[in-house]
Amino acid sequence: MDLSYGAEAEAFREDVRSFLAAAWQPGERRKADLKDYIRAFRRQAVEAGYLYRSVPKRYGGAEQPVDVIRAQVIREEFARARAPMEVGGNGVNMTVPTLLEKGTDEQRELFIRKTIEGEYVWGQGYSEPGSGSDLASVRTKGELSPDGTRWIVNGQKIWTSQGMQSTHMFMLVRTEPDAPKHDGITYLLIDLDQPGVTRRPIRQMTGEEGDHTFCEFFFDNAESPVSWQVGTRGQGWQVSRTTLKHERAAIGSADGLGNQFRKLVDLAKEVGRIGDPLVRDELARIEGFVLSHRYTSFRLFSCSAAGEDPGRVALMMKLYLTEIGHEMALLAQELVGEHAFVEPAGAGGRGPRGPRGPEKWLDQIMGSLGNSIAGGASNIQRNIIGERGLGLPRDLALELEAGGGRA
Amino acid sequence: MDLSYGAEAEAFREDVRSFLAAAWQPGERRKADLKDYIRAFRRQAVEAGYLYRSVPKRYGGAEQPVDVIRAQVIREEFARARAPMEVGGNGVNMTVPTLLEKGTDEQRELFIRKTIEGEYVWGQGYSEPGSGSDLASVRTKGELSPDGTRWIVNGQKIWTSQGMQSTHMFMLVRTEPDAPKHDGITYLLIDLDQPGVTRRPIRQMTGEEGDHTFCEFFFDNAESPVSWQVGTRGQGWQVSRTTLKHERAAIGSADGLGNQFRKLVDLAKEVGRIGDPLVRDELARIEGFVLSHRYTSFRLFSCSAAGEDPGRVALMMKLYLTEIGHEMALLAQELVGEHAFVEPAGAGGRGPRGPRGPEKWLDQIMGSLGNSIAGGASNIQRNIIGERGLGLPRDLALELEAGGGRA
Amino acid sequence: MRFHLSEEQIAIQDAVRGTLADCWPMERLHKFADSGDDFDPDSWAALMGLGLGGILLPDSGMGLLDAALVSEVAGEMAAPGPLIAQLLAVAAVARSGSEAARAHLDGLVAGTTIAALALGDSQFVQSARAAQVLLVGDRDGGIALVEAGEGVTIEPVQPTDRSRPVSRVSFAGAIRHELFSAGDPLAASLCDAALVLIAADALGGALHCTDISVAYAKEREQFGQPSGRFQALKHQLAHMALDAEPARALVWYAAYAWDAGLPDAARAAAMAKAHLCDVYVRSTRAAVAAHGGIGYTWEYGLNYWFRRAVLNRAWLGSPAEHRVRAAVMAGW
Amino acid sequence: MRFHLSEEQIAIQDAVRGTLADCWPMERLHKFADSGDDFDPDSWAALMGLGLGGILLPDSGMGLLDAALVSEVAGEMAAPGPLIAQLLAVAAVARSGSEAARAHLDGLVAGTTIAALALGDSQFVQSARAAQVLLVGDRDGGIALVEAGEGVTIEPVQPTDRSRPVSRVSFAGAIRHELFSAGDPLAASLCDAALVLIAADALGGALHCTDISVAYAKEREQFGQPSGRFQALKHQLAHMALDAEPARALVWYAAYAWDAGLPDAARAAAMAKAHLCDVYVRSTRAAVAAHGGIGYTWEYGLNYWFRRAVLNRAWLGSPAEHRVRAAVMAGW
Repeated sequence: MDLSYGAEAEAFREDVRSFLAAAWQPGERRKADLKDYIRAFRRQAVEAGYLYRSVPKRYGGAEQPVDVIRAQVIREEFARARAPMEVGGNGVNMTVPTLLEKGTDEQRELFIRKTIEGEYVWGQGYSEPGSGSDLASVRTKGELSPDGTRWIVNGQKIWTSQGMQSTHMFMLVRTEPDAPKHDGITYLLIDLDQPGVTRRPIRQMTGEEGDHTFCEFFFDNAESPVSWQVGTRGQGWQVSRTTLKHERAAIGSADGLGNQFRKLVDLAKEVGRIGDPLVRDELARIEGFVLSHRYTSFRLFSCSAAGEDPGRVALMMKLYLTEIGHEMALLAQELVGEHAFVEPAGAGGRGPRGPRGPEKWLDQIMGSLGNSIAGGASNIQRNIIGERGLGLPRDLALELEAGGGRA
Repeated sequence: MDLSYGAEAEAFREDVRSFLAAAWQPGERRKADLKDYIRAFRRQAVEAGYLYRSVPKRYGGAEQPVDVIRAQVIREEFARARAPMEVGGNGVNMTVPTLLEKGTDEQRELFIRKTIEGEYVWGQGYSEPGSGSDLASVRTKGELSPDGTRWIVNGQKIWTSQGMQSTHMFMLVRTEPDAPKHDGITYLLIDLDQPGVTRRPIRQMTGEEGDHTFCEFFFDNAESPVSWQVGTRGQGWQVSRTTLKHERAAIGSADGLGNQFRKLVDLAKEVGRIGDPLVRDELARIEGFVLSHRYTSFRLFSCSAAGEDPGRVALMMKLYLTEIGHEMALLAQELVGEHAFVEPAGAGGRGPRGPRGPEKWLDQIMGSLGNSIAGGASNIQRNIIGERGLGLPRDLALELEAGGGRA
Repeated sequence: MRFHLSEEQIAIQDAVRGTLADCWPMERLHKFADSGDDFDPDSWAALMGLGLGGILLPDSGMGLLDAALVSEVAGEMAAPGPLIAQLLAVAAVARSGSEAARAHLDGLVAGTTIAALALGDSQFVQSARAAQVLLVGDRDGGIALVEAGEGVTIEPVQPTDRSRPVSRVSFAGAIRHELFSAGDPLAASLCDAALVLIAADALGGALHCTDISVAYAKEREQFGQPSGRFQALKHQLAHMALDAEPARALVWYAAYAWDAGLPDAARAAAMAKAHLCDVYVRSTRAAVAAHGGIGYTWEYGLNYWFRRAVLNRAWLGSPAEHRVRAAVMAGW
Repeated sequence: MRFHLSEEQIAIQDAVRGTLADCWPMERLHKFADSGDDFDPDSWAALMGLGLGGILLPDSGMGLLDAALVSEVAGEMAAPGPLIAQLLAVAAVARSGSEAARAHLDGLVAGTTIAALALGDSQFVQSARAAQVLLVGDRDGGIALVEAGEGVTIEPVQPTDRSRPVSRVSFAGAIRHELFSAGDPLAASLCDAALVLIAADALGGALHCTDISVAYAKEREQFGQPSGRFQALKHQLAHMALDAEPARALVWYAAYAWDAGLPDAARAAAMAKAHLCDVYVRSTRAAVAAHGGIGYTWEYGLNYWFRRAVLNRAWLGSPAEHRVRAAVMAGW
């Protein structure tokens, strides 16, 4: 085993550093000025082959061969220089790969460049009230206009992140109400800036309800051209499976968990409990999981770099992360004690956050529960591990209901 | 609330004490002499109304009205005097109530007195290899002899406690192989002392394999008179439900758990760990469950004495006990440390137990797992709590398979 | 021998439950939570109208068990405060020899004089702005009744528990009536009673979380079935019930032991506080998970119970602190 | 960058697995467990025939990671000892300056001279009766090689772990060759290596328990379905896998850090030992529960892994002890 990246990668690292030293000099720029500078910088970085590496050049990408080591070096060096990476979000992580795989040339031309340049921001339109993990229980209706050129959409979507910023949405709509559940769904792109669309931020249990929270969307005879439908009519469920896979790969950066653990240790020091044998034992116990997660992410990375299949462990990372988050939340709650009587300043996105004491952990204490819900509930993750990872037979109710249609 | 038993019960307690002071004087008696003395004592105790209170006098019982307070006083006073209670075992706890409820007069005459006097010892013949919690998956066959007077039994039963001592067995046999699963079973009594019956003790993971362990039984054209069949042919599943209910009521004496917890505290002292903050915290944490269990048993007892329904909590005691046992096992394992490298003397019932140190906890550490298995596996208990206790709908697979036949 | 509830006790719980259902529906709770108030006069008047204020009067014919049963329903319904403070203030004042304090007794029993609780080392006090008197624990272990007003500094904060909002309070130079001096067993006993009442609130909250999760699992369909039919969720719900329901008797026993003056009353109170507050935290977390997305919304309201669990757990000492006390009291 | 197994490493594991499958089937293990022996010459010869003895020679081209991979398979197959002792004895003797000890090196590498391990404070030694030399940790932190024979007292006991039976051993007045004096970093490093090898054994055992439980759940029918179709058992099995599989990388890292001489090698060894031994105990318990009755029988053999988990957990320090060390090493 060898955790160094090798000479070739280190030479590449030097290239990236040189590039950044020359190209990323934001100085004292602010606001619009800075925005323009960043836009120009990203264009240079794409030309240099550092951003949007998997996107063809004709759509504004760098069109580079897959190389996870190089990608990692780029991430590290950009982070060190505090230089902006890709715009991120659902558009780059989900819409672009889906269009590259399943879209028409027209759709690619229309959307990819504007998405990776940050002009189009995409919301996800899968969840509906009550659908929970059963994403195929789509009730939002799509009906063809009498002239057959537009989809008319009616219904409601929920839990759309970046919903207040989104310009567009990729969504599942039920277009063949009489077909078997998984066969009557169509995958549609839609412009959110139209009279038939209403959005409302969802206030969460943390109190959060600001610009960066989830939204729900109401569709009342909203319209989208038929040419914006991705894949075959009625086969939207299969199209959406591509993107969900991408989402799973995007979640679970090991560094985030490690940073949070270090903050938990700092919290124990801050509240004077780091000498408490119970706290020390619990910290070290949790760290066993944190490190297992970290080194497993190395393992996945290494397999990915070598083009090898890491096996069942890849299916476990999401749930593992969620469960560690729960453990950390419980210890944090013990440590904050009465500090938790006061809600952290800026919760709910109302007003500036300002300096915050131990009570800021309340966000994590509640937020750890959000992880069990977002991106596939924990019980679904357990099914995935049991069925795809261990090869156990499918739940009878799911098997009967799906009729074999669900991947 | 009032945990005293009241004046009437205390007066009754005096009666019991007087009786015991006079009737229970075993002195230096040993072996056969002591055995005779005990037999005579039990007869006196039955006459006084203290033992076999629910069994009619004509079958050798005391035939007393139900009174859980009196029964509790009797238990307490007999325990204090170290006087023998009922012979116990499956015969008294399961066969006798079943025969009283579902047996023929002939069967009652034949079996009850000899059972409560300890002459007949009953093994339970429900589990079969691989049947697990699915007790209705009976494969042991019962076929009528050509002249229609005897059942011919072929198959295998397992996990029969007191199997080496058992003289008789109550068992489920499949008599109508073509009927729906739950409708083709007959409940049968059988004499185990016949050529067609072979018994073998099961060696358990603790190493135990002595006179008091479980057995498996092999039936090779074993026979039983048709008149020993209890209830209607093919309705044995319903007959067996009566007895399982009795079994559940018999498990879960709160005192046993409390005693074991006190021993765990003693163990912490013995190994010099009682001052360890982790151990103190864990002991007190576990005690929260131990006391909850104890006081809930008071609650159940109190409801029972008042003839009131305690509700869903009654369904939880078995699983609660099992889970507390697991917690205690894990702490015990921490406490015994390297003492656990040596198997406790007398494990496996080979030779005398002799004085045993902390390593004796190995029996509990493994034994706590036996609790999850015996008397209905924990997942079945969770189903019972969820379905009968909380009113949640039945598992689809169980519903489809049972076809409504299972209670 | 009697260790389950009497019809009268069940009737009291039903009365409190019915009253709160009327005057404290979710819309009202939502409005209160965003109002910035720390006291709700309407629900208070309704509860006090039931005569709850006098439960812990020495001659009430009731006792801590009855108070705990009321506190349980308050926890179940996420009722606003300062119910526990009021019950304890009556108990304290009625048992003290302070004439100045006893002048407040009638008002306290009627609920027209509102009491807040400042036992322990905490600087946070529920309903502090509404209170006319504060039951204060001295650093040395005595207990005093402090008059609100001059010398009492109250700094409002954004409270985590929106149903029982706290303020930051200090008492330098306020008017105070000593009720029990340091070392008076009644002082320690009152603190024990507080622990039992908090444990009871936690019990009610945990059972509520279980019940609404079960109800939701029966109603909500997933994959063509009520979600509660799936064994995984069913077993998670079974474990919620398993965690909370047997612990009910632990609260009963602690209250009974206090009422009967049993030697293990103080230890039982510590065990109940530690155990139930842990149960409550687990139950609220499990309830959010069992609900999925809707449980994470503010609108659904589950977060109020979650926030109460946060407060109950840390209020008057964490579970770990009470386990340390329990270990010492056991002579370990 | 390489943080997954090479084909060569997978081949080594397969070779060890195949060898043990041949020479150490369940019948053999059953027989050994009841024999009272503490050493099995046949399987030893087969394993040593693979050349495993020399893995930790400084010039082997292999390292602790490879040794850990072997130990993992030994744990998976419940192989008899004293494999870990032998690997470490070779590492220790080869790195020491003691000529007298080095005279044993060839025999140790070949497996003809059998080594037992007596590091730490333990009085219990595996395969003590078979061993010709013992790698002994001195109370002051040094390490010596002790010759079996005069001065070494061995008292057989009924061992809990039937696949690696221990005896009670003392060394008053035995012939000893000092390998590393107190304070020599190599002495501490060897103890770290022992922790990693135990962690690897625990990993293999935990994965084995998971795998046989999964296999059983596919094969066994309950209520007309393979029992693994039921969500409750399925999720329990998923959690067994979740507990063991990600922890594999923790063992790899600890071994890699030792081989690479990274500054966090000692801490990584402590974390791996603590974490994996906890995982193993949980896995064996979960495996028995997942099997039901058959898992509780001696005949099925699951108890051998359960007993190994008992030994591994307490061997060379409990998880809590190593967590204390890890906390200190982190500077908390």
